[in-house]
Amino acid sequence: MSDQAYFSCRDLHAYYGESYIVQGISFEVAEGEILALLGRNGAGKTTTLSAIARMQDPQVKQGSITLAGQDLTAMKPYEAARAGVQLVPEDRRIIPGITVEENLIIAQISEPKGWDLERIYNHFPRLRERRKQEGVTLSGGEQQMLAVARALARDIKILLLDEPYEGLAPVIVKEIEGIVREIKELGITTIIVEQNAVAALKLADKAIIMESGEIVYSGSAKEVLESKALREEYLAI
Amino acid sequence: MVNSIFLQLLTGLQLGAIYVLISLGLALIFGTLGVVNFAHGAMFMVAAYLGVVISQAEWGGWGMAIVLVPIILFGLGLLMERGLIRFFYTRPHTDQILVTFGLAIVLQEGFKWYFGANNLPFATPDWGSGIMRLHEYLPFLEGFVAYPKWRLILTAVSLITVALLFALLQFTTFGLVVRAGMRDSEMLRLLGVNISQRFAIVFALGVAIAGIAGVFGGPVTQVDPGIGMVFLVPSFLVVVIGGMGSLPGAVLASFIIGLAISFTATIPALANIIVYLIAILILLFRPRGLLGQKGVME
Amino acid sequence: MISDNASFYKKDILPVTTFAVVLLTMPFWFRYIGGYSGLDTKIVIWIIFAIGFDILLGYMGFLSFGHAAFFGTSAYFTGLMLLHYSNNILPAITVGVISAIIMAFIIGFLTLKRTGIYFSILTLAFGEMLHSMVLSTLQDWTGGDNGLTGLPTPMLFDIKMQGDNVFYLTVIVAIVMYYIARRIIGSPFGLMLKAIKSNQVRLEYTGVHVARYKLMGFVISAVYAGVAGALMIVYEPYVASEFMGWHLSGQVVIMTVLGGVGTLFGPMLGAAFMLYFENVVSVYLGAQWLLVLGAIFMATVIFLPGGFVEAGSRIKKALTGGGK
Amino acid sequence: MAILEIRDVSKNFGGLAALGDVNLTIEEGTIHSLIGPNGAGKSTLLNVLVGLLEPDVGTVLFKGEPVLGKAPHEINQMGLARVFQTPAIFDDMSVLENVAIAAYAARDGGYAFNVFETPASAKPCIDLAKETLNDVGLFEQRKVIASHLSRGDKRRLEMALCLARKPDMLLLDEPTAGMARADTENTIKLLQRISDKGGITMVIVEHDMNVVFSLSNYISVLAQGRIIAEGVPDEIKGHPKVIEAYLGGETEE
Repeated sequence: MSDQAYFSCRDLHAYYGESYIVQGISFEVAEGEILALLGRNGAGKTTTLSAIARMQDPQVKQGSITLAGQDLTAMKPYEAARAGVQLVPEDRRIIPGITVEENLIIAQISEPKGWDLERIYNHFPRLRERRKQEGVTLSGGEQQMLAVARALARDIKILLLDEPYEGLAPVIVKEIEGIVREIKELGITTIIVEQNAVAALKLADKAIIMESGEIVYSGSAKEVLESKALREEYLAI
Repeated sequence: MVNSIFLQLLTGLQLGAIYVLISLGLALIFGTLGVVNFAHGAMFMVAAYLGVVISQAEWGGWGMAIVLVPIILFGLGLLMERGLIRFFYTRPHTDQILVTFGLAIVLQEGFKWYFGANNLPFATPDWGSGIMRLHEYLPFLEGFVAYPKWRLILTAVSLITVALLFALLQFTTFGLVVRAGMRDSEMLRLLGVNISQRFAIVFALGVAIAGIAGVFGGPVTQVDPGIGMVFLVPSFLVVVIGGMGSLPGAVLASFIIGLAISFTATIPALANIIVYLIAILILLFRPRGLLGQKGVME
Repeated sequence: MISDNASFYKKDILPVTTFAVVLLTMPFWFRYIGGYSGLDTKIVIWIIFAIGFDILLGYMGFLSFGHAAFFGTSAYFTGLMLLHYSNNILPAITVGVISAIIMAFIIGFLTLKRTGIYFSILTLAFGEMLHSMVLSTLQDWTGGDNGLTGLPTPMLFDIKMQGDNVFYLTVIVAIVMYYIARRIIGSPFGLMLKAIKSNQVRLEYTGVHVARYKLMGFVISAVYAGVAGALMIVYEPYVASEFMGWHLSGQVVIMTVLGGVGTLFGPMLGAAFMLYFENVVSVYLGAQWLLVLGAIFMATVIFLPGGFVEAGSRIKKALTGGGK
Repeated sequence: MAILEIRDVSKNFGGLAALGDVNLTIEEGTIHSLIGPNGAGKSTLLNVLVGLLEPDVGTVLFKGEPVLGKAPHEINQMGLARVFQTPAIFDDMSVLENVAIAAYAARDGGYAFNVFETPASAKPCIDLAKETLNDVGLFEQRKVIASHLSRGDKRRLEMALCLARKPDMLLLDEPTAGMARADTENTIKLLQRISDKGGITMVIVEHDMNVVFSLSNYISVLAQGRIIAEGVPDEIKGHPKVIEAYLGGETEE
């Protein structure tokens, strides 16, 4: 592996309590690239994203994470966020008790900021309509939109999308897919974890497949998409 | 008839005002940090002693006490959070209870050692002493109705404190962070907010409010080393009745309890246990408290 | 822990015998370390209280801040029986303990639905409610602030319950109750209590009626408190209103945690330490003994969550580790 | 014969239909899989079955008796056991103790104040626990503290916990999640053995199609809270609706 990689994980081991979940994985993402992180439930994908975002759980007991020359490994979650990591969590985590707009404002409390409110609203007119509404009363698709918008409100160096399509009706999935495509066009480096592997692979440049906390395949997204054997073996589709 | 009902009402409000001042900090700290602070009563005790000392010192005076005590308590709160509490965020709730319980004992015994076990006299300032002739202002009262001035001041201070705290939480960015942090502090961290730093300030703020309670409430209650524990239990009940972590709930519950005590005062057998009875009824029929959010520490 | 051949009761013989020997010989050695007659009885009474408290806190995982309610209820009923019915301690203690059991059913039913801090605060509230009832609402029966005075000298049929007699009575009761506690902890019932602490949800989904086990565990713990409360009145025929107060609840919390929760042995050690500290060491510390104790307690919670027992095993580990 | 019947069950979460009008019949002795994309409502359905969630409308009958409104322990006593997605075990207790708890519960029912148990009276329970551990292949590790087990072994232990209770039906929520392939194979064999040996009916929620197709007698497919297809594995494999549901509305090129 080269030293110049924009983002890299080296020999990452992560634990939840005594459970050994991520068992020594290494990978790189180049600037502007989209990486699809695939694998079955429980393979350790969400744990990997949480570890990159430096969440308190899981604990990283070995390995290193670097982003654009900065070592994230020892950072606290807010420090990682300031260094440019943005996680859009699986359950979206819209903060209850505050409005849509407040959910966006809160993303801009610390530097460096990304898009301003005006740009966000121009991009997501639906959020403008609902800005005085409590965030958690939005529909699933709108909440996902808000979660992505909230991430864009910060200056992103790497975006981590955890199951952006989960629990959404196909029509809404299409809409969110559009947003993710725009993110791709904006050139934002992204790691996407998605159960809907085909949808993720169509967007991605590279793909990694995890199993039991280890990487069992690493290569181009196109290859996985085209190889029936690979898909059957690892993804059961 | 009008007079006695009015006076009971006023007494109820005034009792509620003290409970508000003590339990507000407790509720704030619990709601934001999830910490059950058994030493909160001890903070009230410390503030009352500081109030006595500063108001009677040669260099001090009442004005100085009102300004300094909450500030000192704020500092004490910061020290306590940074030096002790923060190491307990990841430990079980029972450990938090135990360590703050230990701290309460240490503070109580430390003050007993230095100041003695007896009640210290805590005189109100000249401008706050005497009575207020209420019938001169309120025409519906019949004949002569007076009320101790200091108790009215205490009630006013309590209401102002509540108003200021709510304004702080509702209309400032700091307040937004705190409100959001009460619901999902981890998400805030993921958005780059150093929430622990702000939570330390919130903790100190809660303790500072106990400081206000001590300096204004001290002359009304007693000032002895055990006073903190005397108020701790009812203020916990206030927080439980109001709903864990709900500030409006704590305010509401304080006044309900104050009024209940005031209106049962003629039946001493009931007045002493009315707080507990209310708490038991609430918990039986509405476990999350009056204004508690669904799912929060239910 | 369950061993393969399920012979889990033989292990009780050695500890119970040791316990019996240490307690029974106390009058011969206790004075050499500064103890005095009477203090030994008090220590044994508190040991009984602490054993019961550990069943609740250490094994079931519930931190009660209102255990004085059971100690006090039993103490008052024992006192009232001695005063109004007969100076024979048997009916008095029986009624006292039964009153604690009834109280435990009521309080347990109302508080055990909640866990963690809620449970702690609720038990504290119930305890304080009873305390203030004793002081005001029921003062015609309880003597209010003055406590229940003028009790006759307790008798066990023809035997005067004073001095050594009380000591040996409490020791015998303590040995029996320690043995019972070990049996409870080692039994399937005790296994269920530990399972409640470990994973209440899984236990429910294993078809176990968790609420009933919790209530029973709570009541058992209250029986120990009740026995201790009753014996306290036999030891000193005067019921103080503090027996109902949170100070007493706090004391049993402190001794159990100091000694090491979930070990039975630790809390007994904690009880002995605390009373020894209060009555013997305090001579050197003056009125500040409680301040020092509070500091020791805080240090224990912060640095040694396992209490004296953990300290012991750490020292042992260090010694055997160093001896290699 | 039907062992479990779900009739017209619906459940909304804040306006979102998690389950819509679900009807499902599970035949005794079969292995019945519930599949569907994430968020399809499988976990919600499972939670309804074990009494964790009350549906807005509908009834659930287990062996002809209504399940709804019963406490979890009562449902378990009716013979319906659940294996959770993240293994739920007694972490700080030994493996044998874990299973002994279930064995005692099997003998004593929901509650027994058996404080004066003797070694002789406890023996049948301990033997049952050991036998069950032997069945799932954990006998050698019986003295290990449960939290030290590997993830696959934890799952095995949880199954032993459920089996020692001698259930009629086992609900399994992603029994092979997070397992390596070798472990998955072992789990399939284990489940097959349990089913053959005890005639225990199983309902399995699973993402891994290899597991689903090699184990199931019958498959129901959920999407957006509704059952969109049902049938034996061969019928499901080529079902266009199923492919559509899994691939997010697009058939692959």
